[in-house]
Amino acid sequence: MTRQLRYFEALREAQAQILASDPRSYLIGLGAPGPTGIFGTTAGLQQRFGAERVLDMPASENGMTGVALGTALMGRRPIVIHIRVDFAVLAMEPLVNQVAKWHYMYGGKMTAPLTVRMIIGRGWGQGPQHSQSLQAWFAHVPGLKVVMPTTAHDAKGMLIAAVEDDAPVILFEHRWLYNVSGPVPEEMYRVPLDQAATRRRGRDVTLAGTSYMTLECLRAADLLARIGIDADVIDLRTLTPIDVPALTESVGRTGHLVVADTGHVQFGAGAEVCAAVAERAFAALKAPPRRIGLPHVPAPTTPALADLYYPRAREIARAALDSLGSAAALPPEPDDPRRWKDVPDPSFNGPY
Amino acid sequence: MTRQLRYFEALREAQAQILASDPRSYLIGLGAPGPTGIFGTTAGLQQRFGAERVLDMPASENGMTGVALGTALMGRRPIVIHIRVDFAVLAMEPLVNQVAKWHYMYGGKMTAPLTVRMIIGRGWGQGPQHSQSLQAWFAHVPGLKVVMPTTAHDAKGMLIAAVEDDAPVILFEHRWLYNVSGPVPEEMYRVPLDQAATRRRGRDVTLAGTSYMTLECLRAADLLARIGIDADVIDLRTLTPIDVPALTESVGRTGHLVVADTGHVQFGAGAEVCAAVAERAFAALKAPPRRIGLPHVPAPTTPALADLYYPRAREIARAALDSLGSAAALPPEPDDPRRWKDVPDPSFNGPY
Amino acid sequence: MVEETIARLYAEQEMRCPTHLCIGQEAIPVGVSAHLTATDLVFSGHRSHGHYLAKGGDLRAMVAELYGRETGCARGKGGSQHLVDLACGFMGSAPILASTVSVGVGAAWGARMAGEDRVVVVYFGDAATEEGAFHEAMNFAAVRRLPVVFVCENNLYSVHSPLAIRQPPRPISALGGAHGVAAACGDGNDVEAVHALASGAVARARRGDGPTLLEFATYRLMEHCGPNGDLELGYRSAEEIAAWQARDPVAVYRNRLAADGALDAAAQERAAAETAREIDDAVAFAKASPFPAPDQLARFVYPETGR
Amino acid sequence: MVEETIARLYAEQEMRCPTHLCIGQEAIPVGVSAHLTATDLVFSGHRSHGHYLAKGGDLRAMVAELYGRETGCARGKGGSQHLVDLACGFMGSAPILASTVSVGVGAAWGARMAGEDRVVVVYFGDAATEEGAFHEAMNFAAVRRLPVVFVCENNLYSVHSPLAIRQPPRPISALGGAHGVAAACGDGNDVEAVHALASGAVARARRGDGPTLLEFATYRLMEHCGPNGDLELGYRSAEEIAAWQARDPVAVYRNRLAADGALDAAAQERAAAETAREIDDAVAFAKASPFPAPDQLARFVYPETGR
Ligand SMILES: Cc1ncc(C[n+]2csc(CCOP(=O)(O)OP(=O)(O)O)c2C)c(N)n1
Ligand SMILES: Cc1ncc(C[n+]2csc(CCOP(=O)(O)OP(=O)(O)O)c2C)c(N)n1
Ligand SMILES: [Mg+2]
Ligand SMILES: [Mg+2]
Repeated sequence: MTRQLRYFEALREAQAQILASDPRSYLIGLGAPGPTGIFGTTAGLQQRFGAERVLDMPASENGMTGVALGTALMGRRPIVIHIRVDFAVLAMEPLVNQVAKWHYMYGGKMTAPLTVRMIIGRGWGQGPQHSQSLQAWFAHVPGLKVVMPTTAHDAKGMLIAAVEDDAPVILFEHRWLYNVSGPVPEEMYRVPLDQAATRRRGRDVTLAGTSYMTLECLRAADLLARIGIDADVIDLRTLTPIDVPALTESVGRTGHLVVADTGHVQFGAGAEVCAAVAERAFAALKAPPRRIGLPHVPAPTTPALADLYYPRAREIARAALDSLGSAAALPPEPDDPRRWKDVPDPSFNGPY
Repeated sequence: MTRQLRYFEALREAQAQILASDPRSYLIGLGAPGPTGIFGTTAGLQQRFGAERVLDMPASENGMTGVALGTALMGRRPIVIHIRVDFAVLAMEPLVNQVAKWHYMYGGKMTAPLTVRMIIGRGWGQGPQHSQSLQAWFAHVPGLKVVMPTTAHDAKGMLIAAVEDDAPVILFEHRWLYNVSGPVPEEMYRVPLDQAATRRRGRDVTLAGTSYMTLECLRAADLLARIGIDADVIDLRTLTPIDVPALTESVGRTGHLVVADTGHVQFGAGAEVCAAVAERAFAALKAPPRRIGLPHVPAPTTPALADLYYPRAREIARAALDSLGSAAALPPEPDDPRRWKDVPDPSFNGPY
Repeated sequence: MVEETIARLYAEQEMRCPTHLCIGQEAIPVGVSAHLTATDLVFSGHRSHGHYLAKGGDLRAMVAELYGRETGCARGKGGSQHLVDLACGFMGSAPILASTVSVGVGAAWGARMAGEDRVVVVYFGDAATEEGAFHEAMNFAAVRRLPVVFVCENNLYSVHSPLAIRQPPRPISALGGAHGVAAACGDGNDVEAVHALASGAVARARRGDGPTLLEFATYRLMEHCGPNGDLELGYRSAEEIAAWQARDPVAVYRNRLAADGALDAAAQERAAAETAREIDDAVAFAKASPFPAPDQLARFVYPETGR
Repeated sequence: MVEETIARLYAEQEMRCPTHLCIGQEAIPVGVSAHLTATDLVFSGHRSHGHYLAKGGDLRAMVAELYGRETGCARGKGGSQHLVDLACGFMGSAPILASTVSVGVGAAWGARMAGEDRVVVVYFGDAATEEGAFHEAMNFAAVRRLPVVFVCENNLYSVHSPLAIRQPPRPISALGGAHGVAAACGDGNDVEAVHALASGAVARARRGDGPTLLEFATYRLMEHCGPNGDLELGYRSAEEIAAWQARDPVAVYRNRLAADGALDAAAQERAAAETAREIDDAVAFAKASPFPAPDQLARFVYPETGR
């Protein structure tokens, strides 16, 4: 199993296999059949599966979510794609009031097996309306499942599991993961929608990340390793539920927790992680759990501010040092010739 | 200052005084000028201030939010009213992408001084689409201020402060507070939008509530007092910011925290409270902070399940006992002749 | 009669959920449903009792749902605003305005994807057409020429708010043309007029010629939500109510049938007695049914198959 | 010429934000703005450079904004998709489709509340009319007969998606009638045709006779977002692009003026040279301007007055 795919290729392969194996499935999103194929994730699929399986749609995020729900009630397995989370905000009503509750509010008579892919934008001046990361909203809503695959492997396996799941599943994909590669089996496989993954074993501090921030956690772990601190890195992968046992197991060993999320800190996913760990592993915690994420500020467009806006490995490592009460200095930043950090670090391309 | 008003009357008086004193202000919402006047809160105001100051609107929550924003840009001070939070879900796009960010994303050139009143439904089979309590969503969004007055006094004072504030403010009003009375000064006054209020002084455990759940905290404190436990009760009142100093001061004295929120526990406001307190008052905590709120379940309609769905004073008191490691038994439930608890407890009518 | 009974029994406070009666508007679902088969599908909003019953929805399950019982059509979890009866093709009602319109459009599309011949009817009120979601659904139905009949029950009010302050002076049916959807207006209190218009629309859908928007003029005789009248609120005049009362669709049609000799007094009485029996039975069934057990609270949040 | 310069300089990677050029669509804002006064207001979407400049927006501030500088019209926080210039009445652009339509309607209403005489123009593309929010805004503008001109630049595509798969076969202007809004279609590549239609619509608004929806047929000559062409993507044919290129509104009008003798070669050259100077100046200004200081990151989240 040494084949490497990039994240967007893994998503494309997952969708191709779903479309090929399950005639009930179809794929819909603005530009899905178009020449650029939603950042490559749907490229070529319409040619292969036809215009009734891979579809464009009007710019009607609300209505088309209801439409997808209607088809799901009739036995289809739609994958609805939003090229930015920010656009899906128009679909909150059908997603939250209808899709999430349909199974419950009609007493279990129907299911609403939608999969909704939402892409978190970042970089190159995406700015306030093209880079929101609102997973905490969706995870607050009973009936939805929320997952955030980090690796190409999980992108494929979780997307397949999502489509096969009878519950509606929201899959958050961070744009900066799209070119990151990793080993991806060719066959169809599933990654469970309720389990975290340990990406690095360590004994001094637990770094838990969502999505892209897991990569920053790994890099933070490298930084820490260079000054003799051994971090456990947990890729949360799912928010509903959060894999609290995995967290408490780790914190039980390390006693220290830093959570790094792609969204705003305030009322964000990290709050739930900290609260859950505090509830269930209070005795194990030797210091307050710490959160890394976006400040309570809309995303600025200019790279001069965006670079300050997004926390990176150093901030995570620093929080770990704080938690450990360590006065050690982090090793110096490796030389980065780029003036701005508004495109992914080229050294982050995997494999992961 | 002994005049007592009910919560809905206090809101009405606030709006009357705003309309009378600030010619820029106006009030808009489905049925606002109608004969029932949004549960009485707008009754008679159109007669007094005219059809251009107190307005009905089409059932267009999204569009009318944008419209209100447009008027605010031109110097008006709109109060937009949603008779259920659930309906405001249709307005997430303009509220979150536009209203919240307008000041920031145009570099401070304009302000968006909207006040949005949202009513949290409860009881009498409101069910899955008429009783959501989504304050955690809004508090996650930089640019919005989120407040949740509990008392009639604060309802008036915070609504006035909200309209006078140049930021957009979301005011959550719990339907079960509407008939609760309390002392309300006649003059126009402001209650700050960033401060909690201590409702009861105690030394053993901190009970922090949002909105209606503050009343349940007070009742829990009564229950606890009867078995010799002395609770501090904090009415959080505001979410952006949470008044962390008030919480840490209290927890510094008690060492124990129970947070009771009107919304879902998972990824809810209580998570932020717990995380913030764990971050800033870790050393003071003698036990894990505990959260009380709605389970991760949509609201069921039948009273047989709704009664189990909503936690009450006993659940809060029990969490306090757990935190204290106390094996004490709570005093028995006072006799409640009502078969169902899907209408407010008549003994909860104040004054508060 | 069903709703009259509900109105009468509501005061017992055993139906503990918001309940929107359609008394005065009965002709519309009756005239529409006459053209539908059991495999055709119906979606509705908050005022759905008539739509449910006219499609053949189970009366016992509906009444039990209002009573919050485990035997209710949604096991008590939905109440009056969330009726469902899959056996007869009543796919669901939901109170968020216009929310089920797009779901109905999707169901029509999903049926087509599955190669099934089904017509979908979606009912909604005049206010629902003010929601953008309504327009998005119409547009897509037109693009795909889906077999959907959009039925707008224009009863002139949204709760207590008259049409004129909410919409410009043009018929709601004009929205059809804008979206490339066939459209027509008719008298919603004349069941034969409804029947005639619906006939064309359903046939059109069945032929594959695409969606139709039907606007029916009608009137709600009771209060917006609850079992009583609401003259005392003053938002509509006694004359207006009386004029529409005089055009009560059930009475009008009963009289017409009687005048035509199609319904004699005896037959009428028999029918009324039979209906009364069914209603009594449904109420008795509901009252005798158990409430959901506590372990049902968290059931069906997620499908049991999928987690 | 401004956008040609942007296109040329974009490759330097100093304008680091998504940038949607309107080359090929310039006639519309020019023809519309000719009727607007400085106190009239304009709102726009993602493709807003032309709307901003035609209304009199400050070129230096716009270019500096694209360069992410503190001197940008939104202090660098907005970028190309969030232009603003209050001095000339350009109230803002935002990329969420249709999002500024209702804001523009509200501004018209707010101005009326304040007793101010202002006409509001809102620009958007064909895809924006698929958003429900667009319909909600139109409906309210009609109910209140607000002085708004809705200008739809129908360039046949939404990114790479052609109109026919997104909307039924009817003109977008038909949506006006449905909402009780006056409406007309015209050639968006002929500045005089635009001028003529806009004249009526702006006058109507100014007279207090309510809103108008204008649909202009036009074409985007560059890629959807970015500085290049996109023939290689294959979603539109070389012939189609060439046919519209031949109708490039700037060239067409320049030639017409030359043929009419209204613009001789010398005048043309002078104007071009003047414009080039202004552009060079703006770019130089932008490049020389400082980036926002770190303390600006958290500034303006909340108004400094209000917290
Ligand atoms: C999105 C949304 N906004 C507001 C409401 C509150 N509401 C419930 S019923 C109703 C009136 C609806 O009027 P109409 O669509 O004409 O139906 P009718 O009640 O007249 O049958 C309103 C405004 C709602 N249910 N959903
Ligand atoms: C709500 C929303 N959905 C999707 C997008 C992504 N998007 C950006 S521009 C665009 C195309 C818009 O087409 P149109 O309105 O015709 O304007 P044009 O680009 O052709 O000028 C799309 C789909 C968006 N910005 N907002
Ligand atoms: Mg109505
Ligand atoms: Mg276009």
